[in-house]
Amino acid sequence: MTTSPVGEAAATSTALLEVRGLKKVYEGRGRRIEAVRDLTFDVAAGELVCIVGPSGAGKTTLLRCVAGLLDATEGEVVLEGRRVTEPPPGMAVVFQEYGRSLFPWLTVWQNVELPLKEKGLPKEKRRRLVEESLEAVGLLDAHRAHPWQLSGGMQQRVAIARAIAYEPHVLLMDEPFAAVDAQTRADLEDLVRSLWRRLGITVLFVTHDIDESVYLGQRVIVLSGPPTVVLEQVTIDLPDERDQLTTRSLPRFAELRSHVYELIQQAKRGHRPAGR
Amino acid sequence: MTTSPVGEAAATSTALLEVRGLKKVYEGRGRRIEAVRDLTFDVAAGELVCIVGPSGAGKTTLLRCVAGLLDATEGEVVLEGRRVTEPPPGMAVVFQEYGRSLFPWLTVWQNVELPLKEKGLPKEKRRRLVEESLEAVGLLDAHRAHPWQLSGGMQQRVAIARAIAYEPHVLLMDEPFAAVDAQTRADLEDLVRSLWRRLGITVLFVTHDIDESVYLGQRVIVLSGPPTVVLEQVTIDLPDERDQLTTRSLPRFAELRSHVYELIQQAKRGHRPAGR
Amino acid sequence: MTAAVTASGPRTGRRRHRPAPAWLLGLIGLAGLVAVVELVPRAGLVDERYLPPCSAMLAALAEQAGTAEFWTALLETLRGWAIGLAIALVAGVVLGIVIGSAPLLRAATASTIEFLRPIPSVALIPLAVLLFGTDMRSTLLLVVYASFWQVLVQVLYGVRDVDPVADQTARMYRFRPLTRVRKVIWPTALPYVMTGFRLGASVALILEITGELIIGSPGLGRQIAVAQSSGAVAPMYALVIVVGLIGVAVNVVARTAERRVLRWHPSVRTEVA
Amino acid sequence: MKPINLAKRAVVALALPVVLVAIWWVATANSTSIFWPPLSRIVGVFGETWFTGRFTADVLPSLARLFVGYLAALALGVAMGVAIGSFRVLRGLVEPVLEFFRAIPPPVLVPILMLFAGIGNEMKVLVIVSGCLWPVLLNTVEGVRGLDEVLRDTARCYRLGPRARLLRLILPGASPQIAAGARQALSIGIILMVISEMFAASNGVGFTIIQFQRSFAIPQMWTGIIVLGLIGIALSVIFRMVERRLLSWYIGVREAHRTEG
Amino acid sequence: GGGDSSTGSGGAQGAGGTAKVKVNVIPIIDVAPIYLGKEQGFFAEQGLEVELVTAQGGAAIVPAVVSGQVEFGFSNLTSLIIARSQQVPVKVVVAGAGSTGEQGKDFGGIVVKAGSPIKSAKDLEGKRVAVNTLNNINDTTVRASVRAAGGDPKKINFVELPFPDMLPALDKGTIDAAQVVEPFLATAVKNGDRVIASNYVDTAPKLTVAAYFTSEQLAQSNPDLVQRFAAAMKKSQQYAEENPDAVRKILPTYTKIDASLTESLTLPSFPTEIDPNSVETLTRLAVDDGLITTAPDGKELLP
Ligand SMILES: Nc1ncnc2c1ncn2[C@@H]1O[C@H](COP(=O)(O)OP(=O)(O)OP(=O)(O)O)[C@@H](O)[C@H]1O
Ligand SMILES: Nc1ncnc2c1ncn2[C@@H]1O[C@H](COP(=O)(O)OP(=O)(O)OP(=O)(O)O)[C@@H](O)[C@H]1O
Ligand SMILES: [Mg+2]
Ligand SMILES: [Mg+2]
Repeated sequence: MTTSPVGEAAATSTALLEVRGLKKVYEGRGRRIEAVRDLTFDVAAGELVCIVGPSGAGKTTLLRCVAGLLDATEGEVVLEGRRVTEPPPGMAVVFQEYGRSLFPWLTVWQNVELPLKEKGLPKEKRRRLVEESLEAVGLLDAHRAHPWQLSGGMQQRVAIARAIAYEPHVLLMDEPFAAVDAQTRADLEDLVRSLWRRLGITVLFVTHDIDESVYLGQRVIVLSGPPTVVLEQVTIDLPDERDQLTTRSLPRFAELRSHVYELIQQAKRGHRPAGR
Repeated sequence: MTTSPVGEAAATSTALLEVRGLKKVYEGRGRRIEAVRDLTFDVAAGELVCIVGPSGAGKTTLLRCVAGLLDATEGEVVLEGRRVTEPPPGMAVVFQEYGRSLFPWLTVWQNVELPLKEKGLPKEKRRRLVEESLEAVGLLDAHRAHPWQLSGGMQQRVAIARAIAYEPHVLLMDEPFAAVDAQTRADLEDLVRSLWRRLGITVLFVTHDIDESVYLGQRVIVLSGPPTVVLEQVTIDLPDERDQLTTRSLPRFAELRSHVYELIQQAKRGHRPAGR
Repeated sequence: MTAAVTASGPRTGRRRHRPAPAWLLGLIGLAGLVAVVELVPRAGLVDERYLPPCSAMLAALAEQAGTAEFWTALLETLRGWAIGLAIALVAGVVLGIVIGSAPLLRAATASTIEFLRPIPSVALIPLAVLLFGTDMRSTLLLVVYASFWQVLVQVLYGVRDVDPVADQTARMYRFRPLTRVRKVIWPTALPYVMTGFRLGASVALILEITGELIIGSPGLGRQIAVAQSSGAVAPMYALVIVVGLIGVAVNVVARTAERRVLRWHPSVRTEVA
Repeated sequence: MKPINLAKRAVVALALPVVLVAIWWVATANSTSIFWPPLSRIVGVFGETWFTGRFTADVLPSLARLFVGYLAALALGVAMGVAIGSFRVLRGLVEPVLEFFRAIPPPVLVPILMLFAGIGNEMKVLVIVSGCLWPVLLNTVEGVRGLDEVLRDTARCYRLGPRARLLRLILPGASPQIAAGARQALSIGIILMVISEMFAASNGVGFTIIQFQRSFAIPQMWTGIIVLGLIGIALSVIFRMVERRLLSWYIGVREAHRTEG
Repeated sequence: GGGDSSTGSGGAQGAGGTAKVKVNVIPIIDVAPIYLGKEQGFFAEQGLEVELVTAQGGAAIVPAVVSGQVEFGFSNLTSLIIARSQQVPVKVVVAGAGSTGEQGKDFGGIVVKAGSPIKSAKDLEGKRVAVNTLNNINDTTVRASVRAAGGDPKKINFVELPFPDMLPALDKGTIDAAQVVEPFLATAVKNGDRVIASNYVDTAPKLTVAAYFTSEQLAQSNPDLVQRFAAAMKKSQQYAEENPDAVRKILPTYTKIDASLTESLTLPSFPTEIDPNSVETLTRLAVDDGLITTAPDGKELLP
């Protein structure tokens, strides 16, 4: 087949991020859910990896563990050689609950600017970054509005603008384009790719859109249904120079796309790698 | 072309829902946003209409006006011959902010059951409806959990289950599948279509997924960018019997799809119907 | 999962006539109270000698308002109240945020706080007098002691209310502790703090008056004590009316401030919109 | 794991009180001021003061009045708060009047209450209600006003009737803030229990404390204050247990996303 | 120049200028002399500049005096006896107010409603009687009245109520009788209530009810000051006793007693000396009624 599963033992020394035997069990008030059973994979520095999997597979859980916001039940997350126990510096996250992650008491501009202030950037630079990122997501006009005055998609774009203005080394995005229209989505996809190429950042991108995962990623990690393990890692061997029209019409794109789709269907039907 | 714009004056007497010259201006503290300028269209009883439009076009605003949750600045919404001023009986809404529309103090089961209790259904019938609808969205196992113990996609499915268990005459859905994976999405699309056909309900369906809008709808209303008017109403002349594989591979499907995509791109570029 | 997209506007357009402004409604309410207090004694439901009709109270008030003594007393009361409340507010907010955001600290202080809270200020009067005599500091001590708890508990509950996703966002972007307090915790707790302010303000006023009344530090309370022990019923109630009106005024200020600082909060934005 | 955890929690909970008591003990050990008796003396008279009949004769009647007054205030405060918080016109009308009464000190208010309610237990319960009411009321009003709009819209859409709206939407939605008010009211209730017993009382903790104060039985007065504090702790423990049950969803939401451990 | 009543600047008195003293008083008729004395310059004569601070009762006054926050305080004798028996270091300086000694014409008494079946103190048995402070001078003296009338004081149900609230309660029938003092006594009479006994008179002839006191510490460390205060106070008492009209005139300056009442008030007597007999009687009553367990040493309490 066209895929090349990356072995679990392939912990090369160039890995920026290593996820080792990650397991997460939610326990509380009579309900015990093994959300993630055993996840092991690496992400190299400067890689763009997409994660897909059925709803409720534990993608958000995984991202939270990587971000150091949630303690794993077992296993560990190692970033740049150090075990993650709290949010590491230089990392930005776009939460799935974009609406709740914006501060309603701040305007759009202030929401984007606040993390930059915390980084200690000078005023002029902050202004430029905020302006550029709001411009990039098409919200410069609305910069004086409060988040609750915006539509769902606009809120989500504010959260994206905040993350990219932050100029992180590692960018985690949890279904960041779920609430925007097709055209905006395409624009934002290109935005992420161009940012990634320009700044050489490492991106972990959770999405439900299979086309999107293939279009964006260098690799797509497909998760099984819960209790979750890695079903397969699909290397996307499309040319690095991608654009919406030509890339999506490549035969290889269609092949990869249907392969991933296949996997997701398997996952939903409860298929698991042997022995798990 | 393949579309047949429905005239504004086409207020046939069979129309279940009439939206007439709807205008909504949000005003507040130095920010005045004309979200919707002038929307006029009809929906016949038992019709399934999809609404697409750029992010921030006013789709949610429109839906809230139709649901009687928001007062229009001008124009009116008439449902079954009566002007809508408060939520009419027999209407169910799936909100874009699915997470916030679930009661965190109730379990999944209770969330779905509550509206049925209010409708005065007997216990046995309630049990059956709740069970069926949770089953349909694949969440029967999680019925004892609270919404905040669920993943984003699961929360969204609870909101959907609540709406379908309610057995409404009119169903409004605001990007109801934004947070679920591709396979689940396909399943839910089929669920909505089968419900619609079985119960003969009227559905107004907001989505960003163009394929979805074409696959689901009998008609797709494309909105312009703000200040919003109807850009075009596209009649979807696909056979009524649809399924994921065959329908999506029809050449007509591709035609309609690219036409709608074209319109969205126009809308995003700021194109408006002549004279608006 | 998103923040509000639309202000639900059950009242925006349906009622085409503008709703009556709050101040007008308030005045109508107060007029109703005046009417009741006027009529109840006149109708003989209570003896006029012990609860004089409102007009008599107001007449006595007008009489007192002509004296310099009244105005100095009023100023003394307001001064003691304002200072006490300010101290309690600052201390309550600072300690509330510190204790509230550190679970360990919270667990460690819980029993002590619960022990101290129900100790009535009246029981502390001898101690206050022992320390500061009869001047305003004694009363100040009581005022601060009583209103501090009100603010503290509100702040503790407010800090608990921080949205977990907002909190995670702050942690993610590695906000410094002070920024977290200023930009995340404080705005979340603000509605609680406003209520704490309103509760604390009236408790402070009550203790200021009670302290003056019992300890005899200068102010309206002392005037009330004098009126009470002189059996001067109408003048006593006149002073009570003044105290009540201070309470009303404080609330007007609090509500005005709230409309400014809580514009973004559902409680305000749905009403203003 | 579990016992260690328990022990740790016990240490955390007890450390501060132990330190404070120790400081009190040492600081007053050689005190000659009659108003600051040595803690040893206070502890010495504690038993004879409270466990020779006063517990049933004074503490229990006080607690009974507190209980009745507190629950009445809770019910009244929540009921009024829901009404006032839901209807803006009502709020505009009554808020200044309520603020007016809120500012009136109990020593002035009680005589007025006595005009209507006499001098018996009713009066004392009424005094407790008149104080406990406010934190519950204010917090309920704010809690109801601050309800999430999407939830409110959901309830309207599914046409929840008044009863379901109240029980399933408004009360649970406002409950975190109502809890704050109820917590406040608890200690205020104890304070007002004392104050009410300054008027026309013949038994009760407050009455006893005031008697001790007046007759310069200062160590005994201190034991009374300690009793009040202990009542406060006991009631707050009960309160927290009830709160944890009723607000388990809320605590769950807050803890759901926190790092464990 | 002793006549200089304004704040004596340097050297009016040999003792090194004016001494400032604070006196804690209760804003009632009983303390009229000290206001008069201040007005008349009696304190200035002694080189004292008095500042009068009103408080509501012993809860605030005794700690203030004992801690030295104020130099002198005003209190009823029973409170002082109780304090002394608990080793609170208070010391009486000079008499404050006393009973007129005339039955039915005292400044305090027991009143009942006009139509009440209670005719004498004996009838109070089994009835609810309001006093402003339980276990203090008023209930012990009411008991004395009952005893004098041949009744059993143990059978009385005392209810504690502030003076201003007694008449409304009496009216409403929540109490059967009330021990009131002026101005409430005059108000009661005006309302048509009946005085059935004068409890102070029943207790002892010319009972000294209240006194000015200081702390033992001050009495020892600055006897001269205490002496001067006592001297000025005695002169004030005398002046007040001799000029009841002056007393009535000064009342409105520090109380809010209704002008229509001032004429009908019964003024207390303003003795210059403490009647040792009164102290002894009150002490005995306090012991008998269980207010205190051991009688304090009269020498420690009295000057
Ligand atoms: N706070 C929590 N308490 C208990 N269970 C939880 C909690 N959060 C998540 N879970 C459970 O963990 C599982 C994985 O959830 P998660 O949010 O990681 O899924 P996901 O892959 O992000 O799904 P989606 O695509 O729908 O967002 C789900 O079964 C969910 O019920
Ligand atoms: N409560 C509000 N106050 C002020 N402006 C608002 C409010 N709600 C929406 N708007 C504005 O109205 C416009 C339309 O918003 P709406 O939510 O209807 O868009 P939408 O079509 O649903 O977008 P999306 O696809 O992103 O959800 C936006 O410009 C938004 O900023
Ligand atoms: Mg998720
Ligand atoms: Mg929307």
